[in-house]
Amino acid sequence: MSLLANWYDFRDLGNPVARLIEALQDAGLSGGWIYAISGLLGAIGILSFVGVAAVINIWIERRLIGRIQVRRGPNRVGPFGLLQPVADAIKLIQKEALQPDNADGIMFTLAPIVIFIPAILAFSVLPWGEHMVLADLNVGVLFLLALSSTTTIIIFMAGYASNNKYAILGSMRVIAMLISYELPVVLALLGVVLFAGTMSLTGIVSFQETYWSWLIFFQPLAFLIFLLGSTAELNRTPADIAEAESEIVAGFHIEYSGMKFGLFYAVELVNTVAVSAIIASLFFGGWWTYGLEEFIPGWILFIGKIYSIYFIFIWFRGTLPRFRVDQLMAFAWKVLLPLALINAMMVALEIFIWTEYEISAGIVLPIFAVVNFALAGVLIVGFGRVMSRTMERFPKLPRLVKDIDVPLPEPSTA
Amino acid sequence: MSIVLLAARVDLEHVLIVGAVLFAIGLYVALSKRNAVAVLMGIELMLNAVNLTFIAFARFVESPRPLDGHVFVIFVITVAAAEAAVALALAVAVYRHRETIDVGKISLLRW
Amino acid sequence: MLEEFGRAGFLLMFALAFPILPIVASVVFGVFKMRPRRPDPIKTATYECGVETEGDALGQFNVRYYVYALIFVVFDVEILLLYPWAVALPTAGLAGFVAGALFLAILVVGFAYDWAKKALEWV
Amino acid sequence: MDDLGVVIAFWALAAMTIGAAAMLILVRNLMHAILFLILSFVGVAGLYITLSADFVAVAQVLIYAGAISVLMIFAVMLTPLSERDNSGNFLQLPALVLSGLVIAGVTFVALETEWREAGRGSFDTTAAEIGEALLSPFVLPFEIASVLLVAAMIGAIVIVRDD
Repeated sequence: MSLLANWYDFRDLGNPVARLIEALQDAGLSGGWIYAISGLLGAIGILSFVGVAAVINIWIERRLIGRIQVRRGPNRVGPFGLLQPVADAIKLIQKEALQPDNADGIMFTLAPIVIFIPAILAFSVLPWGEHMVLADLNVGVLFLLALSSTTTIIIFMAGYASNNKYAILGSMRVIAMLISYELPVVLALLGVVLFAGTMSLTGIVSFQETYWSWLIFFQPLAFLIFLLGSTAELNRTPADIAEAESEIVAGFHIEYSGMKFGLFYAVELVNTVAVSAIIASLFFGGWWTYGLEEFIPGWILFIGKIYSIYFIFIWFRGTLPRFRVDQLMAFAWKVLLPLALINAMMVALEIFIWTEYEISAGIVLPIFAVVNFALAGVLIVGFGRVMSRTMERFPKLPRLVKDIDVPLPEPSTA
Repeated sequence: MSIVLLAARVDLEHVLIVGAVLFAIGLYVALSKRNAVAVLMGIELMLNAVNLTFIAFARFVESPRPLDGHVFVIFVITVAAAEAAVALALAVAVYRHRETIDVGKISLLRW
Repeated sequence: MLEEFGRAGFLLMFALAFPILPIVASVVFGVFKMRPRRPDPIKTATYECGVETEGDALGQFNVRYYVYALIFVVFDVEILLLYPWAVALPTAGLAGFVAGALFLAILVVGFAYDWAKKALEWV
Repeated sequence: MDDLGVVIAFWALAAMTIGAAAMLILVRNLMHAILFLILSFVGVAGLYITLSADFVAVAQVLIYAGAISVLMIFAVMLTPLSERDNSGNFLQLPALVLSGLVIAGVTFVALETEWREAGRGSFDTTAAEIGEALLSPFVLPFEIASVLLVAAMIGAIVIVRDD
């Protein structure tokens, strides 16, 4: 695909930036300044998207959850309640910011600030268009995984600094859950990296473009594992045992109020968008959509894909009840991790066959797609059967105390 | 002024000195702390300093296979992870039996 | 490669400014008395659903958390070692594939051991 | 390396790393010490990036800051509050002397040796080369690493579990 290189070609915003840089070079600006300006432009672009998304998503999420639960959602402030996020922000800013007496002051303030770093930095490697990527790292996929692994520590910081039993319990739970779900996620992405043969996100998108197919058709199992695993990593409702209002009140952010609480609320939305964007570019071709990007700018398609996946996350949140801790752990270790292991082995075998015998992609890729879909179906159904057999069942009839062989205390004669 | 000029670039010597300072801090922590977890933290710092010098040599020194230094660092990280897992498990187990993780008071094998 | 990381570094600085801005706004509101700030001992006490706090929150935790972390660290390192293999596989040939498959097999053995020894149960 | 931006980044990261590591000695609370250690790990990862080792830098963050520090946090949380101090023992002065000797010795050797500097630029990509190195000359250590990790895991589980 050759995009027009004219500056007014907004199908790829990388082109106007490149024009601007060329113009600056002609004006005789030194290389360092040009580099700084290009970096600044990219950073500002990403941050404005993140800011707008964080504000809009509050509205989208509350409205959609309302619809799912057959109510209206916020509809008083502005048309369709569109100004609700603004009202929320103003309210949060001017609320009294309490800090418990025995909290760890510096850590307590630092945690909601630092937690934004991994969330925002994840956007730096995402390709928005062919030339529209801030940092095309060769280790892009691992970079994202490394960022998500640091979130664990920051959430623990918040819980520990609050010095509250619910908070510390929530943050211990969140660490246990995040590390459990990190393994399937890392292994699922190993399958993607094996298939594409590169860790760079730009490389993975151009792999999908070269072979004219989204990676979800070759890696359905990896997609499912990544989707479910990242739902848990995001701490959202089917897996929100870290906050669990009905069990541990609000978990790690129980003591946070005012704008600091608002930051925790916002970072969840930013993280969700980041994960949706990662899924969109790894499994759904990023900006590439079977030639449609010639007519509609690729980055608009990308944003469309991001919000389609974001809708799935909202759907999960609106319909699924919260799991118990042990169920959630068992699901990660006994279902997702074995499936991810089998998937990685299978992909390695396929890639080995493909490269070793030098079969043309046109023959081998459809076969891989069929095989992987069949494997995914068989594994999911089979694992469901096996696991449901070994899972402990609840007693069918309610057991009474007299049914259990516990010696009841003798009534005292005295 | 000359010191500023000396620091205005990064050469092998500079990285080695940074690594040495990091190693010395790790050594101090590992030797002088009472808590077993703190001792382990010092050891991890020392391993990091060594890794830093590996990377520096891989970057600056002439070699037919410069990236072997990186491979070595990967192995050091692997061994460090295994070591941390076992050492912290030992600390937990020792706490269970002796009710302390002060390395000065753990004297099972003294006499 | 350094250029790419440098631009990510630009974003890092902005990412710090992003959350600090609302915090600063909140503080400024406080300075101009547009935001209440009247802490009292009841407000700033640790919140435990209305019951008075007993003991310290940061007490001892169960060992099951540690067992999970242990297995996680080992697997994380092993999977990390598989990533360079994944990138190099197309040029590695049969020997490379067998090496990686053996590595994965050893990982599976460890995993099977954990499962059989019930180290994966949340008890 | 003469690029000004890289040099500034290197020295800033070096200051951050060493400062955070030095705080490890000073802070009283063990949990704060772990957080400073994590900051130090991240700083080392940044130093790796300035030395153009991208894969190792990411591995450093993923393993040290993301995994080993979790292990340390859990190990601390498993012990009661009275055991969570970061005080020193009677070896402080000898340790200080020894550390000073290490710095002096390494600095002397680093400055006096004639290094065979290659004068090459930064590496372009490292992950694929590391993979190839792991698969041809280092294939035996690669497999042994796997066995070592599994052995460490089994041993640690046996140690840590009561039954």
